[in-house]
Amino acid sequence: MGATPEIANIDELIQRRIDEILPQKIEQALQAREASHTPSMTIIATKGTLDWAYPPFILASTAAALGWDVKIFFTFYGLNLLKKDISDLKVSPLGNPGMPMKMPFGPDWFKSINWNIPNLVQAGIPGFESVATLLMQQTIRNNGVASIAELRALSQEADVKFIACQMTVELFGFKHDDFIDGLDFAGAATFLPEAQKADVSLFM
Amino acid sequence: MGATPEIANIDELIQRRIDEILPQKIEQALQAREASHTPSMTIIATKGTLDWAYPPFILASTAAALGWDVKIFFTFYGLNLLKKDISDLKVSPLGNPGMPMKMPFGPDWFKSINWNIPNLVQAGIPGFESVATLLMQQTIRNNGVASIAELRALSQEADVKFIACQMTVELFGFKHDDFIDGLDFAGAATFLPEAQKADVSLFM
Amino acid sequence: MDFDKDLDARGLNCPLPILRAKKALAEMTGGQVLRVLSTDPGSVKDFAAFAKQTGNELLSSGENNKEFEFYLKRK
Amino acid sequence: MDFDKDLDARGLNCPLPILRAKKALAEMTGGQVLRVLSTDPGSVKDFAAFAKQTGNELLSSGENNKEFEFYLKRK
Repeated sequence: MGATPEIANIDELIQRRIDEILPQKIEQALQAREASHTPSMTIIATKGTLDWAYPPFILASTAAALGWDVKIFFTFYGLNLLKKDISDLKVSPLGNPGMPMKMPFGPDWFKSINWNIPNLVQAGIPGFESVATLLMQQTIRNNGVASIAELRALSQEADVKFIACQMTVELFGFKHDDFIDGLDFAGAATFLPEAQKADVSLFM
Repeated sequence: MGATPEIANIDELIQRRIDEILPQKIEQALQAREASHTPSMTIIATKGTLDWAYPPFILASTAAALGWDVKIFFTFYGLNLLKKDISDLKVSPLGNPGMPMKMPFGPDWFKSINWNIPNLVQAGIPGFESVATLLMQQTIRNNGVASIAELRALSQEADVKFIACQMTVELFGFKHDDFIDGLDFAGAATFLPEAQKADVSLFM
Repeated sequence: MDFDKDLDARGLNCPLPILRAKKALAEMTGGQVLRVLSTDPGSVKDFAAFAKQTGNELLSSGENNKEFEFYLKRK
Repeated sequence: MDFDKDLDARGLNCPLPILRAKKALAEMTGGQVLRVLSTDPGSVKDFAAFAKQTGNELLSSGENNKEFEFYLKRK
């Protein structure tokens, strides 16, 4: 039986080569997968004020510029960010849990006021929110910061996908016609599978 | 050509061996990857009040203690958490949608007050927020809970990386000198690739 | 149980016991044992997770009259 | 350095310089060079990250009197 030792030798050789080559091939395959992977992000945008409109649109447009696949699901107050006319978005220091006691924008005299002590003063100033909003808008312009309308348009241009929560549309009594074009109207069941695949998923 | 059947045999042998060895090698490679992987987290910190300052610093410092690689991107009101002097961070119960009707800290008489009904009562007490802030600070101390300044220092000591949003710095008219040392000033384009690689990414 | 370093984290709340333990371990050498005393009931689960993640073995974890005692062996 | 297209992003803040650069590059052909001028101090790190993620090579990144100058080669 001259064949047996020969085949055993060949088999041993095969095994040794496989052991040698495989780990490196597997590593290459994993790296190739990573390299060809398009990064993706899903965002749930829930807030409808001028200040909180920035995070979703800044992150979405920047990610799109980096070549990412981005989807934003607008729900609850976030739906306001999709209205045709968003010139009425306001900063609301009252009821803004993240906002410090002093206004972070506007001229020095405005920033130096300690608005919340007593809070009544702030709540009681007629048109306070209009002033705060105007000052934020001016500060934004003076500092070369994009407007929400601009960032929203840039996001759409860069193929960021906007999904409007149909349930909230009904809840708030909006009509589809109130919103900009290019929206998908869908629900959480549509959003979740997208979030599952995404590299980054954020609730804002 | 007597060699042909032999080559066919060898080919069959190779295939059989690969089928045998491959799944186990892939499993090993994946496990080795996982074992050598350093867990990582990125946080977007957007809020600037005493109560909301806790979540990012507690999670970041703890993750660092577990050996994780952690980066916090401070933007909008969150930038306030990076100021040299954070002794003026305040609790803002008014307009804090997450805060219960009764204060969760302070002495019993204080906790027993049903603050939010009507909300005006709360808003009208002069210095209410100062009292709430002082009591939260005292309660924190009495219960062995770290202060924000302490958690921030511990985070930095444990190599948590702080990135300050340069756009917000300009928008709010801050100077780099207003902030603690050891910060990177950058934007969303710098943050996103970090978030992509991170195991956990949170918006706070 | 013998130990090389003692950490009194009694009266401290999450995440301080873990942070202090990490710091204490960093100043020790491989194989040395750190004892941690804590009163934070959350620390029982937290030190188990800490040991698992960092590779510093949790030799023992016990409770006595609302005080918790942990022995960690430095990696 | 020679360049095929010029983008003046001075006075603009994050994320506008990156967004404009992406748009400008989209209108160019492979191998062409885009020069970007910016005054946003965050753009130094941001353009490095942009180049790394998009594969458009950052040929140079410089500062001169608070103005930043970037040369990007289209992929």
